[in-house]
Amino acid sequence: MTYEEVGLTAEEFTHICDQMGRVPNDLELGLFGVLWSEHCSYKSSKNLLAWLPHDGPAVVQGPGENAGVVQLDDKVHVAFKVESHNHPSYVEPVQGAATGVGGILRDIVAMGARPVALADSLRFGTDDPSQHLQHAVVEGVGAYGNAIGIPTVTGEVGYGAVYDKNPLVNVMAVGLLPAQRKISARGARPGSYLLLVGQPTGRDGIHGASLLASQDFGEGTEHMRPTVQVGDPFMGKLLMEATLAAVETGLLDAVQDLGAAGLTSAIAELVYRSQVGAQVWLDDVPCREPHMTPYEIMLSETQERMLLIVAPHHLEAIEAIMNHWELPHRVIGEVTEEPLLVIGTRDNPRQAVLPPEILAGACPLKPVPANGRDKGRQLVPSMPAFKPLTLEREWGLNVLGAPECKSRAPIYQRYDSMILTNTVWGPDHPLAVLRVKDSTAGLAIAVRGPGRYAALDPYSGGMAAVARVISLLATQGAQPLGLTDGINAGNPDREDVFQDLMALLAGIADASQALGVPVTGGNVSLHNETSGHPIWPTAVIGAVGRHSCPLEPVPDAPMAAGMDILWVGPEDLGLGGSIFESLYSPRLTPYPRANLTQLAEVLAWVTSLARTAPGIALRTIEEGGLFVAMSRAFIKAPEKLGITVKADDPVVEWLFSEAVGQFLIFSTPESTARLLEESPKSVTVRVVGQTTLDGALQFRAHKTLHYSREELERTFAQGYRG
Amino acid sequence: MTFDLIVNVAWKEEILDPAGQSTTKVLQQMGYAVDNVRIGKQIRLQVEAQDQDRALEAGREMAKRLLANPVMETYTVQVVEA
Amino acid sequence: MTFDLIVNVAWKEEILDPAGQSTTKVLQQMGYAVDNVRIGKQIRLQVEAQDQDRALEAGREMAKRLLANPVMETYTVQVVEA
Amino acid sequence: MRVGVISFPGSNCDDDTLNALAALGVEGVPLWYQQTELPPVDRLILPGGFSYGDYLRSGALAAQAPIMASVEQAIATQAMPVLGICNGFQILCERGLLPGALRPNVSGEFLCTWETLRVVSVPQGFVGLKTGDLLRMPIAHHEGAFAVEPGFLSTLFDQGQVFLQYSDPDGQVHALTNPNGSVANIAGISQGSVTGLMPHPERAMAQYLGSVDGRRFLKAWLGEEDQ
Ligand SMILES: Nc1ncnc2c1ncn2[C@@H]1O[C@H](COP(=O)(O)OP(=O)(O)O)[C@@H](O)[C@H]1O
Ligand SMILES: [Mg+2]
Repeated sequence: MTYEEVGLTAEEFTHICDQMGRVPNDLELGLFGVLWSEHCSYKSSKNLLAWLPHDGPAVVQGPGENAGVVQLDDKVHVAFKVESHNHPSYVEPVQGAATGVGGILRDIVAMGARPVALADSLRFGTDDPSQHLQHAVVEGVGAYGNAIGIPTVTGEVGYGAVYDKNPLVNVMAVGLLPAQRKISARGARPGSYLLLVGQPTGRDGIHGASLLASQDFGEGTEHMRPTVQVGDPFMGKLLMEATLAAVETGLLDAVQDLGAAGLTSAIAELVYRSQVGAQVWLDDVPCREPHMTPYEIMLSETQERMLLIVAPHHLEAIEAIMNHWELPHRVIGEVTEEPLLVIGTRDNPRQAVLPPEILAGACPLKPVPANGRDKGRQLVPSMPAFKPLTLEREWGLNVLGAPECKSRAPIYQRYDSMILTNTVWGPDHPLAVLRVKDSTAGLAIAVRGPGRYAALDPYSGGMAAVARVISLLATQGAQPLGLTDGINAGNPDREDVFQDLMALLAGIADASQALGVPVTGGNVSLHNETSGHPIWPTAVIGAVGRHSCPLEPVPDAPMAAGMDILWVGPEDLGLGGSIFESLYSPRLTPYPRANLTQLAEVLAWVTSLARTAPGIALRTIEEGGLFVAMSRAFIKAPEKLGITVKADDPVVEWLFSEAVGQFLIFSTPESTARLLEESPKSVTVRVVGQTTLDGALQFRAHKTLHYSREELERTFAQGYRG
Repeated sequence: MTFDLIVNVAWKEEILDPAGQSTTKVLQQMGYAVDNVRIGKQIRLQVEAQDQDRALEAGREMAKRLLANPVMETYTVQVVEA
Repeated sequence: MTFDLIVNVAWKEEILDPAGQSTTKVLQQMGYAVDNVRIGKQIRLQVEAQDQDRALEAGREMAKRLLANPVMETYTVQVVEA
Repeated sequence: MRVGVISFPGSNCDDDTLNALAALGVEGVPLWYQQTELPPVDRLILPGGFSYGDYLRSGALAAQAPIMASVEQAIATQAMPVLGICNGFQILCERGLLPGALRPNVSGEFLCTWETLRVVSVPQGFVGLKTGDLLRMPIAHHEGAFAVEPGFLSTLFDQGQVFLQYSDPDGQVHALTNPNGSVANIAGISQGSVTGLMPHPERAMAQYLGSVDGRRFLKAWLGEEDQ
């Protein structure tokens, strides 16, 4: 076997030989191949991820573990992370998406947390096959989530031709654990057993991570197809229950899920993090197929497996739990003092002998230029702004009915969003609100990934992704506890793609720093490109916040007639990156950059309003701008209510700009005066309309646009047909 | 002319079949001496074609393009004699 | 002796088959002159039995008791010749 | 009152159901599918979820579970009240303890929505429900379209076995209010002491979760008047 065959470069191979002081044998080389792949080593992104803020008052576990952990209160902690399954979902959408859900759930379970919620972020192309792909991906997400019994409580979807052959399937999972529980992949002690639990190992997904997810797609990818694996949510459920029951006994040293690169990655990471070694007995690994080679056993990505580290005198107790749940399980090795990963059979025990600090810790990282972070900030594409002069009634409908804006019910109704009976606000709201049975506090969960904004100005798009989720939490007065980021981009070896990636991360880092929210974990998926066309750099940001009144969320639509409507937003709006622009402008122009200082003040004020102002409703302005936000508030309001808005110039910009930092507030006239008076100077807030009893939505500009409820409901539900 | 086709779709041997696995287990619990239950699809359809060969060819094409996923499945196509 | 059995399970004619219906539609959109796609199951399994007749009998019993639901499905059982 | 809640491998609404019982002040007794004898319980619930991953056919594999023989016997000899919710309903049909079967939704897709249910005939033992009552509860299933053998539907109606129908918020039952393609919009049926329904009462236990009608439903089944 050559280094090229396992996906390594000549430099990397030389580096391995230097570090090892010898030439690795075939098996060893194969293990290096997967662990030093982009997917497992983060070699192109690690130095960029270092820019992200990781610390905060609520952080219990930052990046580096299977999932981040933050503190909800004294008793309850929250584990959460986002993961992508982009390539597998293109090759086999149902199974690819399903195993993506299974994979991220196992990460949460590996932290000793019981999953309570899922959120999905999807991107599809605009051609015909993309529609089938979407249908199948949604089927897959539901097939796993519904069956294992974890509700999908929120999510988002977006479209663009750049995703035609590179759909994105990012899934975030959230779990809860008691505050005193401390289990991770770091506690393995010499003498303890490696207990492999779950599905017997087959030839599934060999090279899934190293090849499929670390190379570009092109004409010649057909032969990679057999590497797709099948998800078994039934076994996933048994494995989840058994693992959590085992963790609960307090008898385990450590837990590590098996994901990309299977046993290789799981064991290498585990012994590396625990600063120990291990002897693995390949003859003891339960296999589904005969005659599997050591290489295949070590690299198989068979799903629904978990590695438990347990001291010999506790083995019986743990095995009893596995037996109750009828899970196959077997001791496949032992933790050793000497930090060496030794893999072999009883006949030939030392077929691979590797120091974990080289295998898991020495992959050379792509250097980042000293001015890398500044460069992203400074690259402001300049283009004449798009400024339409007329105003047409039809535009509003066309934007509301656009694929990006219209109702997501056809997707989220295929997910169980209510199981576990915590969902106070589900997917028919812009963010989810969950009660937590062991706490008076609840969870606010939001996910956004505005790729279109990053198309021309990734720095701005990165900032916007963070600003969006925090804005959503602000409307509930929820305190952000932490963020998880899913980075999706093209081939990092291309200079232009890497520049974009730098700018995207600089944007995320600057925004999360300025808004004071740490990033506790995430995922990076690169090589999302087909035949040389990369996707838009797409940052999917998930946020978890502490909600102090989860049983009474702040409404997102007006409740009565006679309420004032207030608009909050920045002075400079701009149509760059908006849906309106994508529909009516001959070209895309850059998304407006947020003023982070000002944004922080707006968010602080909105958060305090949500917590203290009586009788208000709040909504963020997002895709489709004010027009869509107002329409959706209107549709949600009691049937007889109407809304009348007075629109000032520049009307079109104001109606359709998607700039961050914009909110709608619905308040009673008594509160309005106080609200305006007490708003900080840095915040622009104007009364722009009232709720009425006429049952219609009207915008009064130089002409009046009048929309009936029926027409808006139909457009939102079915799209606009002209 | 209308032809009745049967397309049998089965998991490739190395592909995990969780439904088959669980069914095996339950049949064994019920006392049957069975093993290796694999659950595939049997698809029946009617196709308009000039002759049997063309009907078969259309069937194979549909199987390849839609009815089976070559990533994980194999298929056979046959014409049902009237 | 081990026998390979095939149990084909199909929807009764009067039972709606939504998967078959949507597959019909997609195939037609793809340009095929097809109709009446019905998606049943083809279950393959191995059974230990003294002879072929007993293998078949076990197969029929399993189909009746578990593999098919008589309210909505019909089944056929056959032995695959080695 | 002790209510046994049977978990099969893959059941995932068992905890929600036990929580709902606890909220009503009733003792829930978790039972595992391999038990061959029932402990002393007054009633039984087969909860929702995906027993055996819904593989082969929803409910089919669980219907063969060891505990089902004792359930069958308890029904036959003591008229044990048994409630099957969603997957539990599917299991009861597959076991032949309720008539009919549940086939895939007409959309071919999983469906999770809020529905209005109209009471057609009140099953044996229910207290405080009457014909025409409306209940709002969620559904969440892939195979929830109730089907019977030809000609049997009128028998079901005649014998008062049709319990719930999907209706509009005013109680009108028509094709547009049928979410899944059930014959005659049927959402729940009964036979003697056995009742099955696709909707999830255990998810409708509080206004902040969307409805309190599940509370009313469960109390009715438990034979308690709701105040
Ligand atoms: N974009 C990111 N931002 C922050 N942390 C990240 C990011 N991507 C990966 N990480 C962290 O790197 C570690 C390894 O990630 P990964 O290999 O995806 O873990 P796993 O195999 O458990 O899914 C995790 O702790 C993860 O949170
Ligand atoms: Mg992991």
